[in-house]
Amino acid sequence: MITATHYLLLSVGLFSLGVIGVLTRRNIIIILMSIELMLNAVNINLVAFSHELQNVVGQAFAVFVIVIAAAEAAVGLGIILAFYRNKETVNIDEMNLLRW
Amino acid sequence: MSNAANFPILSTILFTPIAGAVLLLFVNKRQENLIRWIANLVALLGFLVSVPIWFWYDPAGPQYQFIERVPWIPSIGADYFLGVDGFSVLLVLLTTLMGAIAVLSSWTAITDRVKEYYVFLLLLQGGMIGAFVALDFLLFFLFWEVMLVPMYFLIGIWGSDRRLYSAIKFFLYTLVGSVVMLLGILALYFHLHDVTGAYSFDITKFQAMHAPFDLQWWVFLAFFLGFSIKVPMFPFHTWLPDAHTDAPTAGSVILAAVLLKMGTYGFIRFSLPILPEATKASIWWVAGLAIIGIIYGALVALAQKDWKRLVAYSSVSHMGMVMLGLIALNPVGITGSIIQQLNHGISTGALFLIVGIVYERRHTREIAEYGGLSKVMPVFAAIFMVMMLSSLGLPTLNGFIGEILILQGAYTANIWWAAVAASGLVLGAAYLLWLYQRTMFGRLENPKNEHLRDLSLREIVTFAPLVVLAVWIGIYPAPFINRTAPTVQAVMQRVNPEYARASAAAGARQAPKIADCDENEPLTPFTTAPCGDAAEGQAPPPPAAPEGGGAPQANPAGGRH
Amino acid sequence: MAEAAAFYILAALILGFGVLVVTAKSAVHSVLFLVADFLCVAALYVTLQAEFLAVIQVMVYAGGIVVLYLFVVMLVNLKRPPDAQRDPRRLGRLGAVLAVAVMVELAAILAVGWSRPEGEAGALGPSNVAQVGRALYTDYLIPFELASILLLVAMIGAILLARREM
Amino acid sequence: MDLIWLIPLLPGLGALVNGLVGVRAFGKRTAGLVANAAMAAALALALYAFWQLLSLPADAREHTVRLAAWIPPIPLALGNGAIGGFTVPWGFRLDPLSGLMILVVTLVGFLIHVYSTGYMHGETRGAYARFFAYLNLFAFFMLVLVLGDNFLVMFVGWEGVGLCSYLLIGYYYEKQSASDAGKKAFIVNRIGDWGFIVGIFMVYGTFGTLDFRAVADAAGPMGVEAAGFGTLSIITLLLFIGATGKSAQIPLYVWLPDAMEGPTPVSALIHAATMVTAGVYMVGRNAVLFSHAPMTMEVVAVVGVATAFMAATIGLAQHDIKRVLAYSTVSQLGFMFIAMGVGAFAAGAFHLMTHAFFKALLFLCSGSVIHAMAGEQDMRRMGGLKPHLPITYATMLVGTLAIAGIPPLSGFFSKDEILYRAFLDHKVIWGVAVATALMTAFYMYRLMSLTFFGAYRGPAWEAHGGRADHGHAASGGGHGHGGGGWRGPHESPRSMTVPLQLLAVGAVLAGFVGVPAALGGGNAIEHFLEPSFVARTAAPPGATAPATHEARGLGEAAHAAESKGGEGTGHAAHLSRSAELGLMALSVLAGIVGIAAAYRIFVRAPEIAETLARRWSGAHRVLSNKYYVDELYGATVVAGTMGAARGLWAFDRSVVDGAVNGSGWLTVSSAWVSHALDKYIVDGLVNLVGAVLEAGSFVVRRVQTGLVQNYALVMLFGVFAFVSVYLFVR
Amino acid sequence: MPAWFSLNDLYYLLPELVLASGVLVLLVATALTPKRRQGWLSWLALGALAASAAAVLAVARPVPVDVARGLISVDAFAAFFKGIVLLAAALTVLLSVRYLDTEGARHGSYMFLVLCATLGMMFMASGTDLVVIFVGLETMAIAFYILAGLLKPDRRSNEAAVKYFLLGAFSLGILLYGISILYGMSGTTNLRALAEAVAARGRDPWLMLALILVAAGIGFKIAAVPFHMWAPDVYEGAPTPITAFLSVGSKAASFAMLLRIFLEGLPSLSGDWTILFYVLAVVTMTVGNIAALTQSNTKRMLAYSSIAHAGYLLIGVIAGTTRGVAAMLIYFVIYAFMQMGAFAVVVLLRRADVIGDELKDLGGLLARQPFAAVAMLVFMLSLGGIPPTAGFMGKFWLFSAAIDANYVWLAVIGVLNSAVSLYYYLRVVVFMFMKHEAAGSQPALSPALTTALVVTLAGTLVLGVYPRPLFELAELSARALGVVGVSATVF
Repeated sequence: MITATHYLLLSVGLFSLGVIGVLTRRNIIIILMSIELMLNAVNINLVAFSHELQNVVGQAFAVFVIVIAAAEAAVGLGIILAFYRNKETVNIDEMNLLRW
Repeated sequence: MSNAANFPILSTILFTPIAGAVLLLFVNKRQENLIRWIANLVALLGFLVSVPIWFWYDPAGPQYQFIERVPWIPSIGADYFLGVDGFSVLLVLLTTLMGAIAVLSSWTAITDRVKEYYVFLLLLQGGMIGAFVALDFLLFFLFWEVMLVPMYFLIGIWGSDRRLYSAIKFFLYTLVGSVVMLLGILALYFHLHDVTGAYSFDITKFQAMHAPFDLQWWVFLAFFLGFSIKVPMFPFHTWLPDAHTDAPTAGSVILAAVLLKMGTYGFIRFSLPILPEATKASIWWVAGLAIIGIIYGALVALAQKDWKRLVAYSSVSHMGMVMLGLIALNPVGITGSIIQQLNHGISTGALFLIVGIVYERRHTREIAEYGGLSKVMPVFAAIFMVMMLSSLGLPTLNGFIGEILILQGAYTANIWWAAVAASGLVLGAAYLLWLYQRTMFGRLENPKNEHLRDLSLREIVTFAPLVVLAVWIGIYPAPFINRTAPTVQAVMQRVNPEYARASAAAGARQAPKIADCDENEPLTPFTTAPCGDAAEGQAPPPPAAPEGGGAPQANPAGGRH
Repeated sequence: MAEAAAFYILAALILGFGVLVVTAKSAVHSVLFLVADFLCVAALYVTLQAEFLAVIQVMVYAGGIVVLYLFVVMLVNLKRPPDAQRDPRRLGRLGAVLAVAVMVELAAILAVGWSRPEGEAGALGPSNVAQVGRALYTDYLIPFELASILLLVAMIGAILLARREM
Repeated sequence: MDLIWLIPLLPGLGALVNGLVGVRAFGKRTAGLVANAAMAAALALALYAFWQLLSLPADAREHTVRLAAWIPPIPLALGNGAIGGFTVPWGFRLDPLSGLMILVVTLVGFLIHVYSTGYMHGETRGAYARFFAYLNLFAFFMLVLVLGDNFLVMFVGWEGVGLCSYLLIGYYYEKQSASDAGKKAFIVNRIGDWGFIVGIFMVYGTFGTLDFRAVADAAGPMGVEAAGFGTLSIITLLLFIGATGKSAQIPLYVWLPDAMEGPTPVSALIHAATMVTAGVYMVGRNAVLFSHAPMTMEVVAVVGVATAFMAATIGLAQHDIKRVLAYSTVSQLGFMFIAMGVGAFAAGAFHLMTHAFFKALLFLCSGSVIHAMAGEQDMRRMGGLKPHLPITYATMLVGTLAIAGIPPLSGFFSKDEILYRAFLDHKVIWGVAVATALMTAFYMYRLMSLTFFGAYRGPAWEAHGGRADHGHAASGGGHGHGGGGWRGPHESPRSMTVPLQLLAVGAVLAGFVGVPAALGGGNAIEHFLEPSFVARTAAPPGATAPATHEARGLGEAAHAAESKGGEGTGHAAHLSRSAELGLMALSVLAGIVGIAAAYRIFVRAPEIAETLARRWSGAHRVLSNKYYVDELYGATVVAGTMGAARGLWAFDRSVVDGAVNGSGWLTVSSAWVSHALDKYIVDGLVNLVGAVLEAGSFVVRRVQTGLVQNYALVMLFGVFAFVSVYLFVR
Repeated sequence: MPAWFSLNDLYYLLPELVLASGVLVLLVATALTPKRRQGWLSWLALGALAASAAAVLAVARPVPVDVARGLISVDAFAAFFKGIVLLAAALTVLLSVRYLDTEGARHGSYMFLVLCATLGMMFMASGTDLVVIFVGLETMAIAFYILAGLLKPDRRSNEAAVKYFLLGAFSLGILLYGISILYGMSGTTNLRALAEAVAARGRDPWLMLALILVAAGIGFKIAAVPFHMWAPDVYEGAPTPITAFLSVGSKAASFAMLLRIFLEGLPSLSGDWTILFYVLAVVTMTVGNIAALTQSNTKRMLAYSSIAHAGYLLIGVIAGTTRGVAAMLIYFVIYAFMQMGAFAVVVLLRRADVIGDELKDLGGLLARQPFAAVAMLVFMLSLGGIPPTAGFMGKFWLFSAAIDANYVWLAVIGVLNSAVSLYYYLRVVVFMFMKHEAAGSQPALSPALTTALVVTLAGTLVLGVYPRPLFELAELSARALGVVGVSATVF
């Protein structure tokens, strides 16, 4: 029997993968993608709960999450482009003008 | 005489310097002499308007008089609530007088950014007066904190050498104490609410409240930190020498004469009457610190090579004396403490003025740079002599009265306190006389000192009131002592009720013999104060502020106007 | 059983592609693995009877977002490899360890088990697109409208940022 | 008599006028006139008041005037728990003791004022007025001291005369040694005052009043603390500490010899005739308290005799003419304390009076000598002055004989009375006192000899005819000649010699008020003073001990009736008349032997002195270095205090302040400890907190690496930490 | 259940609708206005904000009203926060006018984004449903990501945007993960329903996890340590008016959200989250203050100061009482005035030849621009909590709330921190009053900037001396929190 717990463990795994990606990769774009993984993990949770509870709210929420993921992707990539224009790189280690 | 017309005298006193500061803001900063004249006139006016409370305050009337009360923030029970008792009358007068003197003393000393200087000086004045006349805890705290800022600037902009360091040290040090004190105030405030069901910052209500011992204890510690840093007491004194040394003369004068009194004022006005049990439990260590302060301050003063720093450390010693009298918790000790606060204001203020005089001429405070000044500055030497003697407690000058009362009070509390503390008198003589010898006596060997000007007329005028006061308090302190009686009586009712009960009888027994009796100065104030009701626990001190904020008419027949 | 089998297979795929996304050397490969991952998630939605969401997932993510990524990756990868420089102060390895530690903790807590909240036994049919639509347009009308403004902001913002002139 | 408060006030006014106006505006003549007029008026008033006092019946000779409440009543608990009122009036009291004192003070004071107009004429105008202002001020405070009717008013005078002493010793303030001496006098006195003031607190705590009469009356019925060390013993001991400071007794006598830096009239007035006797006066004033504390009395007597002896030995080896007199004063004060200690209060007061005359005379004579020698004070450079200074020589001889106790001069009567009473009390004290008397005669005649006899050893004056820069700045003698050159030793002007002559008369005659019964006199002064030394309340019946004691202390006649019950001591207090005469003869003999020895050694065969000094070089060195007491105090008390002061200052800068500055903390931990101790430790504990915060600030800033992933890491760590805490703690 | 949507709902949403209309009008106007002549758009934005504020006042009701099926509550609490947000936005607009000209940026798109962010904030304040709150949060966040990076030629601005964006998205993931678990635990996103469900569950481990994750997510938005790391960098890099808006508006809205979620949604777990926030508050104020001590960049220093202030503000949450919430509300108004004012001075220092965000750029300001210097003095004292400025009254309330709720040590730590903070606030003063004049052209006041300074200065001083109306309003508003509203009935 597959319970909500199973889905949750899956989502934890996916979420953690995303976190690892955010923490370890130097390419800003890949970091962004890792964040998308995290949001997907959230969505798996929501949908799984929605299914388990037979409650539509989770799905509706997931729609909003997807919308926001899309918006973030758009804005994020725009910001990365702007950064890239100035710095000619998307390496996050080369972004240290602001510190201390 | 009395305030028959219910004139809002306290507000007038409070806002005169503040209004002066605002007025100065609108004067072109290049017209320096105009600014000086305005500042001096405002300061003088500030003193003159404060003089009536000396005459109008009736020691036989209720403790707090000239009440003004207007709702301020009703939702939390804070009012614009002013009133003075004898103690605050004296301190307000000291403030206005020293303020005027400080302003006058700055005429030639300050040539840079004159306008800002006087603005800050007058604002400082307003803040100090406010703290002394506020009967609302929040209002008090507001003024208490407000003072820090102008003082900070006075030290930081017009100071010498390490002024920035000293200014920030002064500011932060005292701030730490006062914010902790604020928490104590709040704890009491909520307790008052728990007891009475109403939120109020009315100090008179606090003074009638009986808090449980645990609360008292913590609040006492909080208050102690706040007040003892301001005093400053022994382990918290290190801001003082720096602040004094680097402050401009007027700043030092105000700091020594008035600002330090905030701490002792706080003890007498708040710690003792509001937290009697905790105070009594703390007598030992507070007295211990006070005595250490007396001797430690004197010894460290003895080691100083810097004139001003020496005077600063003498302040530590003297304020230790004030604290000792206060913590003796008997009428003589507290009276002495109050009188000594005035004395310290007068003498130490004058000593700082004295340093300022030579500093202005020579721009050094090194004692070794001076010597033999008596030769070229005889008037200066004479005034210095008088103030030095006043500071070391020579009888017929003011310092003696305070010290004798304090030590007698301390003796009554504990023989050893008096015995050990009295050695401070010896050390006091040592460092002051040595200072005097090193600066005034000897041969004039430093060629730079050969052409020092003696005091100008303006400078003599700045010293004159101080000398007069020193002699007055030394020879006939009765008017001052009588004015403190209601305060002492109220404090006693809280910390040592036997005195409150017995005072009537004692006054009657001891009063006769004395021939003279000025009509305005009843010699037995303790007999007239209300006291000794059996249920003194419930009965709050009688400040009775009628709705509408009118001053209670102490003397119904006194309406001459 | 079929449900279980589907879950385990999909879970393995999702996690596997996830690992590939995070570890791929080339950003282009990452993007492609991401697409695959998203598709697997969409499939998972289908097993959870969230068909509408599965469709959205495919359309928005796989169709829109990933294309955007691909586009940007192409745009910026032309000049030099992004991983050339490495800041020694960056604690990437510690980050990975910490992430795993957090994962273990979360998993430990979540594995304790979950029980249905009482009195919330709603009825969600096998085909619930209509219900989702109704929820979005009635209950969640306000956030829905707000989301439109959000998308407007994102759109305009992306344009503002991406174009060359100020 | 209601105007007795004017007696101190007149010189006070004089001081005010001279101090405020005189130093600027007055010529020397005016200034001198003002001061002298004030003193003369005070003298006249004092004489009048004294006459009025005498006209009262003996048991009513007490009059109190209270001007105002100085400190109005403030409730205060007493030692017994009752609540009294602490109050002090500005009160003055004339009684026999204070009557005697005001006479001495005003009379001697006036003469010295007159003398000073001559002695100080070399000063500049302002300094001249300043001198007289100080002198008047001194008279004011001294009169307040003796007239005060309570402890605090007395303390006013007490401290005030200390101040004037400070001012006058340091009159030549440009001279380092003078200002040092002034400071030393004040501080040493303050040490004594510590005891006095604590004693005052105890008096109030015990009796609930500070009024002398009330205290005495309250103490009268109390038991004598013969067995133990009770409250009264502590009080009296503390008061006596005060007395040792003011009256230059062991261990606080060190300031008095240094005080000779002051002008000679000052030495005469303050450090011989009046101020230094204040301690004696104070003990006498509190005779009732002291007589209830036999243990303190022992201490007083022992200290007195030890001081007398020690000072006399030092006096043997001094070369400075004024220092000899100073040690002589210390020694004579010791005699007075012997009197007090053995309960002979009246004898002490009597000696006080006679001493005032002859010692003032001696000092003024020495002043005259110094004047003649243009400021020279070293006796080794004098000699053979007798022909040059006939009046001075004659008057000084009178003074010397008086102090040596040669009858019928005044010193004989008073000293003999003390010796007699000491003999009754304790033979050892008596023995030492007699030895001291012998030495006194010896060193005084040595002084005479070195000064007036033998060959002239001073500078030749013809050669120095043009010398213009002599005077106080160079010599400290306080003497100048109005710019003219020094023309050799010469007699002083009339303004100086007349007071000498008058004082000499006094020194001769003053003793006759106290001719002992053994010589057929009535010992008038003792009867006159006696009411001041007893409590008015009669001792309760059965309290024999105090009665006995008072009998012992106050003279047998007055209390014969009361001492009936007391046996033993009461009877032992009487000696047969012949024995008394024998003792008298012995003391006279001591004086004569001393003079003879001095005459032999210093006049007849001066080489003996050299030989003696060589043979006893060790002792001589010790004596001429005053037993190294100054050095001892310097090494212990002064160095200790200053060491503590410097140490605490370092502590203050480093530790107390340092905890909150940090730079100090860092410096301490660095290797530069030695240098840092002085400079940085000071800025050390306050700043430590600051440093810690600042260091913290840098640490926190280092975390802010600018790397996004580290930021995310920190955030994740936050989550991790909270979850862990939840998992493992709760 | 009432009809799914009605005119009543629209009426009560008037403030938001007005602002949204303003946004659209502005968008169209931007499109129609040439780049060089866009200055008036700022005033248009100001008008929209003013109209929205008027609408807030118009729909304000003493009794809370539930709107849009309980997704939104129109209550005094929301109105209060909307007021703060609108005030902050308006001041931001005033600060921006000349700044944008100096930077050469366009007014239209900038103002559009500012208004959108404001709109999002208003929903955060009034939402009583996680979905609304979350969408509002993202609207605000995305607008800020863009605003932070709007100065494209400026590498610091770029970097700030990237950092803010990456960390914001990361924290969003954490927040959403928490919210998803909350949903799973209750089956609802409505805060009141959530409260009931959570109360029934007790201290479930999942709930605890969700609580921590949500707290972490919100902690990021309010810049609480250790989720604060973005703040100094972003504050320093972003355009100064945006930094101001970020530190006031964003923080206020996030705190509103925090109060809504925790006090309305999770009141039964207050024992747990109180401890959590206690730790956060202590660490936040301490680290914020300590780090600020040695900063040499004014904006960065103010960033740390803002972090520290988040710590103080958390005291109100921890107290959890009406007094605590009221204290927070009061403090926010005051904070808005003083913080915006301080940034106004930093903006003033931005000239064509000087960036003006270093402390040394403040040197000798008293001589160069006395009004600004005195104003800055007041703001610094107020931030440090010295009377008679408003900051004192704000701190007074916060600490009194802590004492009232028996968090004495928290209050002690708070006051000691505020004493420490004075050190760096006074450093600013030292530069202005006691140091030599800095290089560069004379800083000149523009009308908009003058208005902003006057408004903030007046607010800071008046509320310090006569805070009575504010206090009463705040208490009223605080009482509204958590009260179930009546359904909307106007038409």
